[in-house]
Amino acid sequence: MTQLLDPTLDHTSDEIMTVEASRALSNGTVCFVGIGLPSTAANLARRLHAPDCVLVYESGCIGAKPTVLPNSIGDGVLAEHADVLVSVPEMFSYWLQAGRIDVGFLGAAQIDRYANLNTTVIGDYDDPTVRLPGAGGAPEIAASCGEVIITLRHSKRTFVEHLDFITSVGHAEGGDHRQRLGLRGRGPTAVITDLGVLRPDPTTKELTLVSTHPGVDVDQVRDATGWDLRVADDVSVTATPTRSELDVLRALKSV
Amino acid sequence: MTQLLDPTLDHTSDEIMTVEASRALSNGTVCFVGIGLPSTAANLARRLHAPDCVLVYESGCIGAKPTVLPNSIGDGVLAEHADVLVSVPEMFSYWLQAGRIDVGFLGAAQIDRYANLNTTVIGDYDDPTVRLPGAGGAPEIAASCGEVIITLRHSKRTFVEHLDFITSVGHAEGGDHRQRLGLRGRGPTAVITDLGVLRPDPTTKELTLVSTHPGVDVDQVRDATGWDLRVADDVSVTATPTRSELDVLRALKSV
Amino acid sequence: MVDNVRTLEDAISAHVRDGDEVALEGFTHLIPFAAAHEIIRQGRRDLTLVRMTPDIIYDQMIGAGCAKKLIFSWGGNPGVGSLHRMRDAVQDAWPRPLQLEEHSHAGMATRWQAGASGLPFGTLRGYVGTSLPDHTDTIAAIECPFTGEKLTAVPALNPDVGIIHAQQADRDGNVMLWGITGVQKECVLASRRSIVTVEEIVDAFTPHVNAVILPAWVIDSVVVCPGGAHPSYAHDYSSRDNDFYAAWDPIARDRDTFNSWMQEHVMS
Amino acid sequence: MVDNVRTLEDAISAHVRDGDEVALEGFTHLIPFAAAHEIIRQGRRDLTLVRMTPDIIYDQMIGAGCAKKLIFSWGGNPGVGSLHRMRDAVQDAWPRPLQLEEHSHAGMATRWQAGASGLPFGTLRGYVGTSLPDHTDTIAAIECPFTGEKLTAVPALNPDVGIIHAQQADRDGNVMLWGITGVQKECVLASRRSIVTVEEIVDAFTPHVNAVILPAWVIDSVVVCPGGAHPSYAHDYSSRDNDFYAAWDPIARDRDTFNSWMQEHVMS
Repeated sequence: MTQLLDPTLDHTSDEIMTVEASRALSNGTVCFVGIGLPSTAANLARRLHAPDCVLVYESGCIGAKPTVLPNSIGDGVLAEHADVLVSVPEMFSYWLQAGRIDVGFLGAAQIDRYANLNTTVIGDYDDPTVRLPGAGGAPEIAASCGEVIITLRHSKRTFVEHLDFITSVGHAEGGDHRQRLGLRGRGPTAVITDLGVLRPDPTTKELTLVSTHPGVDVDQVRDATGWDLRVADDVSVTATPTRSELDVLRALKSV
Repeated sequence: MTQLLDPTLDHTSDEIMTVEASRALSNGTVCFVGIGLPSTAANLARRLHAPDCVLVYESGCIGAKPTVLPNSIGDGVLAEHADVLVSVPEMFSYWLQAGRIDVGFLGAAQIDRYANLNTTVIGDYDDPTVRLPGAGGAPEIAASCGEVIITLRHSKRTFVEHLDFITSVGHAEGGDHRQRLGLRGRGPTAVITDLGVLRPDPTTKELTLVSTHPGVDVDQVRDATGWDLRVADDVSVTATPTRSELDVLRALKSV
Repeated sequence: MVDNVRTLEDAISAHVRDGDEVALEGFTHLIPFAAAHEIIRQGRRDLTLVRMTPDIIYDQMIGAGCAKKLIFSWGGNPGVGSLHRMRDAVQDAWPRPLQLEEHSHAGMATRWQAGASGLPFGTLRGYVGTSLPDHTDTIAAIECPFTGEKLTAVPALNPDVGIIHAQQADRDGNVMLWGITGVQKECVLASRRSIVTVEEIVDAFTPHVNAVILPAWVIDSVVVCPGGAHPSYAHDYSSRDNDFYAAWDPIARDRDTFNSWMQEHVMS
Repeated sequence: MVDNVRTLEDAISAHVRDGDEVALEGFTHLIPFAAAHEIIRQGRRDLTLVRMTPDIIYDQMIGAGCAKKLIFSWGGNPGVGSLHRMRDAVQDAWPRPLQLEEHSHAGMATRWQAGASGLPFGTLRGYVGTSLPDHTDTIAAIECPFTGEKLTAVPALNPDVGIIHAQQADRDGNVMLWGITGVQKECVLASRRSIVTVEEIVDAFTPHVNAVILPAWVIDSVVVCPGGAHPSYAHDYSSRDNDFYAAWDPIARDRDTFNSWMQEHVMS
């Protein structure tokens, strides 16, 4: 699935997506981490610019310091080195719902222009084309974290005009709709894909392409988006992963 | 306060009250214990006929096995030998409210004919004659335990026609009123005083004198009761404390 | 030995009946696989299965035809992908149709807490703006009587049987688990009957970080069952068998390979 | 040493202001007496004091004139009798009138849980048939949206400052307490600002039965304060000074003996 964007570049599209996600975490941030790319990005950040980043896994591990990348959100290595272990009900009530988490990472099977997410079902709910895993922690991560960063691969299949199911609310129908629904966190602040970075417009909250990864042009991103994509006036180019970012990432993944 | 009821008897009125309360606990019973007489009675039972009685203290100690009588519901000796320690919110939600406690012991400053209790205030709430400690765990112990045993000293000051404040519901206004209020436990099944034992009438739930302690006659009990006391047709005499009951009780109290 | 210790076969046959609502809990850690396999071997049918993360354990039970309904919040193979048997049941009704009652983790955790607390419902900030309330009956609006805020209520979970795996029981039948403890305390306390499989019986417990102790009198049966959580793990006893989780994907993808695997590894 | 470690004087002066809602929690065990004495010395006024069991600690603060209101569920001297300074304030407005907001333990515990959970209210089976709802505004009826059952709602507690005493902090400013842990976790998590006094700083925590660990980033100030819970106790560090509890009764019974005791033992 992962690919070289440009044979002259030293990184894959998945690598720049992971590196860019890790850059979104500043030091000291309390971060709710799911398995896969979010966990890789958070652990990368902790080894680079954010050593005091607090990793929280929904299994109840607060301040986890995994020595290797975990295979599940409940691997022993997460419990072993955590500052605090709590039960799952406590995690969702005292920690997530109470608004103690700064940043939540989410992926999705589908996303719409207001960064609402579907991880439940493709097709009709009662007669699905593809039954996906479902909500898990995502709806309340999306609702309660200070902000949400979304990572997923860019394609017309994932970036859709209309979600088959709203599993997690991003900016709802745009504007101040999220706030009117009573959701307390600020919602998605960035969508990081294998092609570039999108951010919600400050007013309309519609996702806007703000940077493309090296070797990607804007039309490529438009073509991979299932709606008429808004593009910023001044689209920048994502900073190329540094040598040390790539080295640490590859060392992490190799274990 | 404690007195010899009859110089020919070998026990005080407080001792027979404690012994009679301890007899109400059968082996294996899970018992919610307050400080003072209830704690003494429960620990006496555990040393005599009910070695597997599970003592629960509201501070979070489940299966406490104090080696000496505690001075408070949170003494270290209760935590030291408990089977399980839980937080106070967990104690009240997962253990008491969930209906896991068989027997609750309560005392009171005032009691009425339906075994409702006042531990809050004597006189007007906003301009009290005597401000008492208040509710503590009592209202929900009274509501949620399988049954409730009440111990207090008998006098017109405590056994009153009308409570100044209902802190804990016994049988409410009698009959099936308790049930209609939605309270789940059976409510008070015995009131053990320094003069005798009262039990609610099966139908009306009005407290009825069923036994007097040795050396006490029925008129004495009537005189110490602030309403026209119902008396069973066949009032028995409480069994005199045995030698071993008294020896163990006195050993407990002497430490 | 105390009264509540018995064999796995006895415990399952005494407590799990056709048509029961059954929860086998354990959040990634301490998943009671051995107990699930015994339920499959005893051929229980029409079960309503409750679990936050159905995982391979329910993929096996669903594929074996034990379940008529699933109450859950995330049905995947953690770190690997989909649960193919669950997907086959939902998409193609094989081996039988599977009703879904679908929640979020926060909602399920709240339901467990309410169940353990003897309350009919629990309250959370959740579900607002999502499609879940359109498809799940057990989600309702509730208003704070003090602030007027609109929140969400979910009903208590109180299954007929709750089953968990733990590290240790003592000789009195008390149980201790530690590490990631998930919703196991709530599962035992909320269920009408409960079974705990354990790695071993010990003379006395020693303190562990985040230990949960359940007294013998809230547990109906304790079963000694070392390795009973495999391919999940028991902290300080075993590690998660990540290779098995990966290997399950091709096994479960196909009805025939699933059937022969079950025949060989569970039924015989 | 981490940022959040400071002196008691600094911590109280930084976080506790006149008119604040302040909770000093600890259920019999780990009662933060030293912090209360510092608040008294700093002359804080018009506080709303929150605590399940006011105990001698609030008897002293009330007698010293710090409090305008008390939110509580049981106001006695445990194992001894009444709190005479609290009684004098309620019955005779000395040294000033004291408003009461009175609950049961179950209600207060539910309020703490709601506060820690970021919910505006919590639900319990409680208060029904009692006189408490006639005198306490913060008790309301609520109906289960699924069963129609009538239950009771109480609002969250979210004080301006929560103060607790614990056995240990580590060098990163994380805190551990064990033994009877009461509502201390909830008190810290529900409060806008928090102070923890500790017996000592250690290099690393060792496991204890029922240990509660609070990470440094939820605590505003950690203060090293050995013996800071006396006459209450710190499990594995000290024993409850039952003699002091008994001795307090005659001291507190009289305004003058109270004043001279406070002058001698707290103010100087």
